[in-house]
Amino acid sequence: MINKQVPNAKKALKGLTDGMTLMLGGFGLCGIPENAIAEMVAMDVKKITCISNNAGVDNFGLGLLLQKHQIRKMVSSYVGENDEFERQMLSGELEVELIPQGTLAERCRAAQAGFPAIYTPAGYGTEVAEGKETREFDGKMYILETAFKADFSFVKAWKGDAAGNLIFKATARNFNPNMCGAATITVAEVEELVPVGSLDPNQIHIPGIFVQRIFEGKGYEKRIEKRTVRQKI
Amino acid sequence: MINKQVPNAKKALKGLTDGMTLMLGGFGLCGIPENAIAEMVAMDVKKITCISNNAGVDNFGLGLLLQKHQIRKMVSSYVGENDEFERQMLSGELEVELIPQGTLAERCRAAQAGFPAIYTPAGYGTEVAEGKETREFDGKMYILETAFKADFSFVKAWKGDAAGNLIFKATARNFNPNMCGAATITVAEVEELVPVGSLDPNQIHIPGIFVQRIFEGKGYEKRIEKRTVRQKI
Amino acid sequence: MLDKIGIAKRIAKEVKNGYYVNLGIGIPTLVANYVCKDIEVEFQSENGVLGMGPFPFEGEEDADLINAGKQTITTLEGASFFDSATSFSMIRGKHVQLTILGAMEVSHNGDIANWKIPGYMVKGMGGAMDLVASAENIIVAMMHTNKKGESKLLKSCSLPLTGVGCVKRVVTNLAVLEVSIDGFKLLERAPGVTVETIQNATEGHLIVDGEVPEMDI
Amino acid sequence: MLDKIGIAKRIAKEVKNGYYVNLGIGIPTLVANYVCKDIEVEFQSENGVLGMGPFPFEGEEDADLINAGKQTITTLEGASFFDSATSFSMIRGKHVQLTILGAMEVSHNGDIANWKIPGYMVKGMGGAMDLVASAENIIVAMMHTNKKGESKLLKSCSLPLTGVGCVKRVVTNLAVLEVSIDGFKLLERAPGVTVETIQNATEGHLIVDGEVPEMDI
Repeated sequence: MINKQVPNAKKALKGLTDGMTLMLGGFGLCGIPENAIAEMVAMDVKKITCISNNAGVDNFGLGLLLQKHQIRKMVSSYVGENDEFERQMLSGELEVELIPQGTLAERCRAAQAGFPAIYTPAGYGTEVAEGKETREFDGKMYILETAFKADFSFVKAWKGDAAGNLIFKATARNFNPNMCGAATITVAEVEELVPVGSLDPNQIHIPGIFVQRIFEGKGYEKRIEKRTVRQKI
Repeated sequence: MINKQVPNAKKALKGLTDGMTLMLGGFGLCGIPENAIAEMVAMDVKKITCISNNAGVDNFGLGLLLQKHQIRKMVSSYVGENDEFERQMLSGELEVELIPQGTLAERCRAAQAGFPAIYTPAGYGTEVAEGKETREFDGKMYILETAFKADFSFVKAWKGDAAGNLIFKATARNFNPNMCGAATITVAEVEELVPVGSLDPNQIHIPGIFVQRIFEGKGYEKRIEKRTVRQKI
Repeated sequence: MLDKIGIAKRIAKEVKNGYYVNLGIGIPTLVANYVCKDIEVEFQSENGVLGMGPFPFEGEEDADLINAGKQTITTLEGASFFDSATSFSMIRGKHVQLTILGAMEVSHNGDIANWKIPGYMVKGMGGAMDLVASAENIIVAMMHTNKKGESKLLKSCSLPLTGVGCVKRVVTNLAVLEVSIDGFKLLERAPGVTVETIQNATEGHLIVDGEVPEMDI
Repeated sequence: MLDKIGIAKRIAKEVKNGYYVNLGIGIPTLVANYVCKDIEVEFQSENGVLGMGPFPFEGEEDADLINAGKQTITTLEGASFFDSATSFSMIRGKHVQLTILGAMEVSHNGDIANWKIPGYMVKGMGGAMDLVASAENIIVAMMHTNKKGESKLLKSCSLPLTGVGCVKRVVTNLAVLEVSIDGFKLLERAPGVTVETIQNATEGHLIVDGEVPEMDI
């Protein structure tokens, strides 16, 4: 077994410097690497490019990095729910590249799996395709999209072990597995670090080979963005 | 819940006719759809093309179909351990297309995921690349390989439910998940069909959406191809 | 004339037995409430869940269990969770049979615009471009005209496109229309709405072929 | 001169702490037995397992648990199972740091041939083409000459290729050689083997730079 465990977020983010490109898991505020984000705020790392489906809300998630003007560019599929984001984007302070959600997921997976590029139909005939190569296969048009290149990938899992094996919970899984092994260094934070050997090898979502560093996170807030309920009848 | 359950192999193979292209899961004799193969022998379907990593052994697995001259063409990465196969191949009776194992897996996954083609480095500069488009990305050469097109996909899982959800066991997983949803009709046979709701939604390997028909198989032989043991000291 | 719930009810009738369905935000979300209880249907949400159920009871919300609209949800028996790449494999691979989504504009050749208004804050396309580029069967749910009273069913979309030639059917507060090579084919009128009213509210080419029945909701 | 176990023992020294390693069939399989016990290493088998352990005890074989050579195996703590596409994601994505495999021929520019002999039954390349096209670090384990006594380290491979310009290092019964732009660089001699013997057994360009030490196994 190859041990990937580090004691805390500070050690896990070692080597992270200004200007780097990062992947961050999560959908909305669900399954985001809260500890890594908090540590980035503490480090005050600047001019980072974030590949992340969303950009958090004003005072949580990636919004915390936006507040401190740490983000130079966002690559996302949807960036609503964030006033400060809007302000920085309209002022030109923040660069934003919007791409289809499935394209985002698959450009991560391509990086993980060693594919240089993929052909996807998403965005054909729209401004997303502008300047990109297009091609017909069996009468349907596709866009060539390249694999992402990132320095760090920050993911959040439910359970993990020192070997780097990960299990995600419910829809907090989302982009997290696709970003594992898709950057030079993948840092996984888990709610619970369990002893090696206690996870069923048959039920591991991400084998440890895709993870370089793992630590047990602290104080997860797991904020709910849109609390919707039904009434008991 | 959409019910995919059928009572037996016979019903599961309904619509299978001569000349079709089939995907079959398994690595060697591990994780092969034994019941579907037995039913194909009983049906005596002819001139089929099999996309399968291996071709079984003389008297088990796909070897049973070879004995009855039911296979017209094999698309595989490795076809050793089978004398009848060799005889039919050398006599020209059986057409064989050998492709790299990772290419085989990904051409299945491409079909499952709606990608028309992929770029892989495997086989570049070899006879596998002959007649195929090649392309450079970041100084490395890749071959364009197209998604498979198949009529039926036959997979074997450990547990499954009527919704088509599947869980595989150990290395009997192999190509089976990649072939689910990669053909027009995916037929899953399982060792144990469990009640809907008894599988943890977090631990399902293949969601039922990729499966059209499911049944509980009978009398699994699970033959071991190379029994290797160590001595107790 | 239908209200939003009426549109949702009419679209619910398009949901057939055995369908996996992806519902967009807004009117499409309401459709789930009106699908016939006698048929087998599963709802997929592109953030990674199949077999979505209703909203949770108060106190039973789980921050780790949301839909693509970021709302807390529940799951039904037979549900499964998966990653984003697998989710879009379901969509791109045409395993999801029906996609229902809203639109700002639809053109009579099936183009759709629903993600960007120049001059306004652009929030992004989310999964909409993948959905419209992939689905075999796309139904648009929207009001027939915008707040200024202008037609949203056009000869050609004026807004940046989400997808080209992909919409199959449009259900509005006034009508059910099919996208054909010749234009919008009027299939049904909303209760009490005349063909003339629909014609006046439709800028794109409208095909009226014989008697047009009133919707049965 | 080394026997097969000697070759395996020498290659085992190339396995470093923290490596994920894929072992081919034959001599490479033996390498696992000789890796230093003080370092952390995991073995990957391309049929879908990471963290392979030794063969099972008699009576404990599981038909559902095999390696890529189809042999029954066991797993160690921290192991995981996965599908074939994920397995080759590990290989193609360069997550497996070291690949050790056998060869019929290697050329001094790093080409390798190990899957096909014209005129003989061709069994297939299995995962070898993916492995050699992807791995950053490929070590070939083989005898220096074939059964006829002809060199297997050539100027140019005569057999159909498995991969081009990919082999980094070759360990034979006679020597350890590095593939460089100028040819096979002789790094070490097997115990008791002279440079002259190696030179005579090597058809490809051999670079001998100063004193060549004897292997320390």
